Amino acid sequence: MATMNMIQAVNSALDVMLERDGNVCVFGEDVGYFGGVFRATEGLQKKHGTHRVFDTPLAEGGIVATAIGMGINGLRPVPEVQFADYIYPAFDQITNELAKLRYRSGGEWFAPLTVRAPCGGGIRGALYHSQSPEAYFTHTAGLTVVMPSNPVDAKGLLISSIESDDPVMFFEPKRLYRGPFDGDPHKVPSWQGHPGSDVPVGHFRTPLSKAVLVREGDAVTVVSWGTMVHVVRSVIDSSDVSADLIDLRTLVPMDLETVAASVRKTGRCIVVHEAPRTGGFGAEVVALLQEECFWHLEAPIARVTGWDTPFPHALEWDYMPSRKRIADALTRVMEA
Amino acid sequence: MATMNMIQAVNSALDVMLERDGNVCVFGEDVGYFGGVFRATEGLQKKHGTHRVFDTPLAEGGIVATAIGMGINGLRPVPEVQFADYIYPAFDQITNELAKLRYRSGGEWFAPLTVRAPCGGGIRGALYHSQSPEAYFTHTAGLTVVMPSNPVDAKGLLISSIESDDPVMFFEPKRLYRGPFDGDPHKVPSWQGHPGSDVPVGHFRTPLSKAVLVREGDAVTVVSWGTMVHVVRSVIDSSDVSADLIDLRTLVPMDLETVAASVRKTGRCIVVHEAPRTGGFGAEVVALLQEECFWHLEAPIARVTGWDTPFPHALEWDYMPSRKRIADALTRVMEA
Amino acid sequence: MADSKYRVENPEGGEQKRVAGRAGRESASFLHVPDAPHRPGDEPRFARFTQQPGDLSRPDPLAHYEQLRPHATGLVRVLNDDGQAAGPWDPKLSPAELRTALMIMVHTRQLDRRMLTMQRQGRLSFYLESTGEEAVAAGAGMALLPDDLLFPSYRQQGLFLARGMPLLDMMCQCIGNRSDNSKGRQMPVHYSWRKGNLVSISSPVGTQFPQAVGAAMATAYRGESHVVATWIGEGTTAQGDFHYALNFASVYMPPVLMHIVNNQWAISTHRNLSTGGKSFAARADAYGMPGIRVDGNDFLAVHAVTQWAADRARQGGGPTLIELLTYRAGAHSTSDDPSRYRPSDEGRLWPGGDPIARLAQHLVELGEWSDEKQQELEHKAERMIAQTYKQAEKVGSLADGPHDPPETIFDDVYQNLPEHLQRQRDELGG
Amino acid sequence: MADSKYRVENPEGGEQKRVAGRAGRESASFLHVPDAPHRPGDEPRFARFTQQPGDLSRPDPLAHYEQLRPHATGLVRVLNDDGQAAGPWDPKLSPAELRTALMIMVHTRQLDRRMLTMQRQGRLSFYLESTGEEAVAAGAGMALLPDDLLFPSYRQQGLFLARGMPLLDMMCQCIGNRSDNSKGRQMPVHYSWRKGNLVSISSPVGTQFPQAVGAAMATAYRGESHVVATWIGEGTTAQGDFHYALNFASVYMPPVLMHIVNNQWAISTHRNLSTGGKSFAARADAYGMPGIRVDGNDFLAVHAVTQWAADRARQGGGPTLIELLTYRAGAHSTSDDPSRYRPSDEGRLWPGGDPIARLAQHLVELGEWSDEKQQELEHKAERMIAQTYKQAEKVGSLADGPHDPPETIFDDVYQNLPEHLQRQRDELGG
Ligand SMILES: Cc1ncc(C[n+]2csc(CCOP(=O)(O)OP(=O)(O)O)c2C)c(N)n1
Ligand SMILES: Cc1ncc(C[n+]2csc(CCOP(=O)(O)OP(=O)(O)O)c2C)c(N)n1
Ligand SMILES: [Mg+2]
Ligand SMILES: [Mg+2]
Repeated sequence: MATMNMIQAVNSALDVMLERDGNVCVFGEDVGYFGGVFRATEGLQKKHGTHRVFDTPLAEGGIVATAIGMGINGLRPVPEVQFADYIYPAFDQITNELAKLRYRSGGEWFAPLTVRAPCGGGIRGALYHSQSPEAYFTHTAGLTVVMPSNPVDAKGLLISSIESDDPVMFFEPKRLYRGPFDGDPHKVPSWQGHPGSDVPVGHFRTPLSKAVLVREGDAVTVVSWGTMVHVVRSVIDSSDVSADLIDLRTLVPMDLETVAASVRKTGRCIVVHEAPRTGGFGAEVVALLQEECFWHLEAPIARVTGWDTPFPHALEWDYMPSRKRIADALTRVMEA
Repeated sequence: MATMNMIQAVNSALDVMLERDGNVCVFGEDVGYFGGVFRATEGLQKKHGTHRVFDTPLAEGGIVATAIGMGINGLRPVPEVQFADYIYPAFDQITNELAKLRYRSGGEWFAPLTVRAPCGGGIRGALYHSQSPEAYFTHTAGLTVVMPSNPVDAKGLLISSIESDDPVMFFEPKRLYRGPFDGDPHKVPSWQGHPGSDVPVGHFRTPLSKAVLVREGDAVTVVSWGTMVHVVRSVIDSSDVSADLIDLRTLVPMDLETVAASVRKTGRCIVVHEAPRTGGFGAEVVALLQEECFWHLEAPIARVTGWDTPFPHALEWDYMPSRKRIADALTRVMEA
Repeated sequence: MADSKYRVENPEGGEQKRVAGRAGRESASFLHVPDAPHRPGDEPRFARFTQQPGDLSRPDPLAHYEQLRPHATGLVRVLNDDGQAAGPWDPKLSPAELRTALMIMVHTRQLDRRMLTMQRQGRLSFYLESTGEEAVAAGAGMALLPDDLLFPSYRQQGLFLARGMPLLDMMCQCIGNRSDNSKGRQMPVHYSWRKGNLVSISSPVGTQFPQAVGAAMATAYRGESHVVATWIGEGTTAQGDFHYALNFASVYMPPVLMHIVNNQWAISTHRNLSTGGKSFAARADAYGMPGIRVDGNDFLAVHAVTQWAADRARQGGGPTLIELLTYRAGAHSTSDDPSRYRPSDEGRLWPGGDPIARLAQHLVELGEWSDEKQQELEHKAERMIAQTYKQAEKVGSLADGPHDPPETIFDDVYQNLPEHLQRQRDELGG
Repeated sequence: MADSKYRVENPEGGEQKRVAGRAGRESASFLHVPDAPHRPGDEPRFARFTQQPGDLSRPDPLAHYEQLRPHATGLVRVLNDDGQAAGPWDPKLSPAELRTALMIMVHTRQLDRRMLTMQRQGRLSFYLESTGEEAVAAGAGMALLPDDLLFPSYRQQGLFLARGMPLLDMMCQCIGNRSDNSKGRQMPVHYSWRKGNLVSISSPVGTQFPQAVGAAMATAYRGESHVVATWIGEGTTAQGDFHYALNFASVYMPPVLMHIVNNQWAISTHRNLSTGGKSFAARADAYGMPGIRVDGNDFLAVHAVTQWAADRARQGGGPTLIELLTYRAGAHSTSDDPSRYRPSDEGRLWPGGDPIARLAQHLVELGEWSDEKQQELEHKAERMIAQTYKQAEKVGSLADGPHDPPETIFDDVYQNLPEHLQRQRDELGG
């Protein structure tokens, strides 16, 4: 065991897999010599060699396309997209090629990529350094979509993703890299002392498609993922509502059973995510739950999300789901 | 009034707008001299001139990007994407640029594009000539997303879209171009005699963001759009369930009031669309309705959709929502 | 400007017309919109190729790319207008090899013919022929080695024949019946054949180009000796994927052959509207790699250039961009009607002629072939293919099946069936 | 191969090292991964520019693009190493104009300095400087006309100064306070100024390049006389948008100037890793348009080349691709630490020198300037900018505001507030 923040955990997962599997290679913009703008690949080129960990031209479309070709030809590539906001030039290669290759070839060909991308707000990044685009990928059959919320999950899920023969979109909430942001813009929390920062040094797997019950209660179920898990938790901790808090971790294929079981128990549910509301993955969670648990629901399922606007700069804290908005939703749902 | 099929209606809308507004220009792959692979722009280049209606290089990303520039510099471009399945190379320009330009510039700049794209299945087009990608755009704030289901709506909505200063994604269900497909793969229906084929010859507007009640009932509400509107209708007509059938026409911004009013009346609802289920726009409709109409709902809201797989070739009719699947859902929801 | 620019050294012949010629309300605007050299009603005017076999040297495979600048704007030819092989690019193939090539090309054309008929009869949902471009696939298919990994576009069916994919399997793919190795998932001609190192063909154009570069990076990564080859149409060079492929190849210098099949048309869009550039091969130079333009209807020239580029790649010389100058003799596909946008005799007047006739003529010149033998070859092929198609329909037809059972819709989305697809599968069943 | 290739005619100096030099377990693999010429600990070795003013002709603005081939691999210079203007490209500007240019460049640098300090003090969330590249913006900004429509990247703040955007407004944008004309929506330096025909700057790199081509198509469409100009970094030329811009421009030949600011680095990625090509300007030729490489730290050369390309565009000659050879003297942005990936003295040794010092030296040579005047100019600018910043903070600060009220989050998503945003706005309020 070691204490790691989320960047160290990601770095460690990559290091372990580079060590174990000669077909694993890691590349992207500023990923090689420099070690990544968030330092996720620091030291890996020096340790594993320039052909295993390297810099690429500034073209997400080319990065993913060449990664698919490497995957087709036997490698297990782990490309990085520097910010999730910049993944769209690769959207065709991801949606039409990566996600559909196994299907269209009747299983003859596949490309076991893990595409890493830092996502989410809270760093004053405005429209283009703050996006949470997971819903563009959860709607694409063939992709596995993962978003960890702490270091130990980040490492275990990243290793499972790299070892998976299915393509994985691996979103890392950048505001969590160095600490469990709890919704207070003025605090700069550290992972030190947080249970999620105890991370095995070597190889281990955290299963994909398994949600985790972060804290247990009986009055209401809150479903969330990424940065918001910590914000929700801080709200629950400081409220007298007894709530189940579920961190989905893998969005697709989703662990419906765990969530539905909780909602059947509590009869009330709130879904919290950073992405804009309309068509966000929260809508899918709601649609599934109202079908699975209809007869148990005592109140409409509420959504607390980013607004249906681009992500602003100066008003960032009015855009992101705040403690207040989450607390209000708790009250609303409990009173309904 | 004239009798038009959907292609003729689209052609007529473009013709009318080219005539009325010198800033309107129409372009895309095979759109100019040839008149489009679906003939939507037939005759327009000859009539309006080669600089108004022209062919482009084979690059959807370049088509939309240059269209944005034209829009910024005062034109009102109506680019065509040959198949909605091929819109992804333009995804970055649409999502990060077109949708966010007005916002990021504080309202100083905008690009009034209408991006036309034939969508949907039913023509043996398999993975890449059958997709219904509307949900990738309904999740993108700043875009208006339209999908007409008949000739008169196609013309009226296309004119309103071109005249709108907001960017519009205009999806045309290609299986409806030449007739109201009712779910029977062996029939080749014609628009002849269908009320939706009576189309004013000149300029007229059909309002955006207004849903339409296709047929009225009281036992259940079926919400749909595009090709499925006709399939649902044929199911309802041949069943003894009394149903409201609502054609959304504009998905975003959506006409929630009309839909919610109906569901409050019927207490039961089914959403039917061609696109894959997970994260489809149907999930958003369900999420909104269970919040708006929770206390009126007598049964879980059901979704009948394309499967969460790519679109297959040989098994096309097992993929698309069939009359049987819709009829079963009707029974299920009524019995619940 | 574009006009004068276009007229210079242009082996594709024809002249670009000022659009004003056919425009309605042009005058007001200064937006330059090019046009095709010939439209329906026009009489096609192609100049004959000025370049002759022997005009261009055959540099050492490891030559500095700048030595190939003349090859990017010139035209590598081996067969002269009389069907004789000449010049340094003559691959000196044996008569037996030439006859094999001829057979592959004839089989390709006969297969296309048959499948077009079947599509017209409603037995297939769609078809796309490669008529007139058979040498493009046969030349590369024979010059490359079985281990070489190929990323074709949808118009190189000849590669599958050259590698020995059974015609029956190809037909079953087109029908989408039980024996289709891609399980009825894709439209006709979107073949996949892992056994033959042929990667699944995709409809979105150009996506395979940068993928092939990545695959070649994997080859270099493991220090293996095979090369990777890929093909796209000239219209598709407008896609970002084309640029990604060239630029990544320029940085990592992997063993990849990038073929641009310039058949003059992208559906109805003439190459004049696909780019203002004169030569597609000439794009290579600024990326620091050799570009070679070759007579795509000259089997020997295609074979020779492919071999040269493959040698270069195997020896660590990196990528080569190859433009194959040819003409799309048929419709784009069964959904297309070329009479609406080009003169019907444009193909007949194409200076490159017919690749099959040219190779046959060459064999005749060598005293290794005759018109009778040619007719016999064609008839035999026709009969054999008709027979095979009957077998294919016996396995199953598009309309009546048997197809793979409905629940197979959910296979191969993921390696294993996830729970939500299991539930949808039950939903489909019940 | 790549090495030898790289050494040829390379005004950027330095040599590409074989990666093996610094690699861990290279030997097994044949994947070629280039490296930067210098890394921390190395002693930078730049060759001086071999090209001199006068080496390259100044063709007629409507010259056929092929006449510009030498200009794409050469280097247009006007100021020689002693600060004298020479050669056919000398724009022959008046001393007054030169002093204006110097002022714009000094103000740009002082603005950057001030804002960097403010960012370090936590007054700004972010900043991005253009230090060392001031001539790129000032040269084009002065050569173009006020009606010309500009699509900059985030590193041409000088264009906004040249066009007279009030410093106070620029600062308010960086702070994101009430007076920010883009309403606090964007990160610092993402300016928009419709009044000055400056299009809103976007973070996704390269998107503006094909947009500018489309804007120029609109200019031609209406037969107007203004031109359009756009800028991207050399690293961004790897994006598909770069290819779209060049290719659409090659087809429609609209009046557009496409500038590639080659400052050697894309964050930590050296241009050797952005492409294997030697010259970025050389890309133009295969698209059928002129490409010109210019000394980007030579204000006179930048001005002259921009003017030439603008004349060409205005006269119907179509697009020009311009590579500005320069060096990113500072960090990529306040989020970056260049000491991790390049030697700290690489910038000082850059053969292009400092654009401000070079223009000042030229004015001194002309007897129109002195070191005292220069110091006075800089001090005045520094004081004025410090003053202005105080005003800006009076309007509002990032931390304490006042900002636009929260409900303005929902403005400008659409032209009018739709119902669902009205509801979300109420939700935020209550
Ligand atoms: C991304 C994408 N856009 C559009 C299409 C529709 N389409 C199919 S083939 C084709 C023309 C391709 O022309 P070219 O690249 O010259 O190849 P050719 O058909 O001539 O072999 C087009 C536009 C597509 N398949 N993919
Ligand atoms: C599409 C996209 N990918 C990645 C980034 C992150 N990023 C910002 S600037 C930059 C480097 C740009 O380098 P260059 O094009 O040379 O311009 P310069 O910064 O040197 O002016 C990168 C990778 C981005 N902004 N947009
Ligand atoms: Mg073609
Ligand atoms: Mg740069």
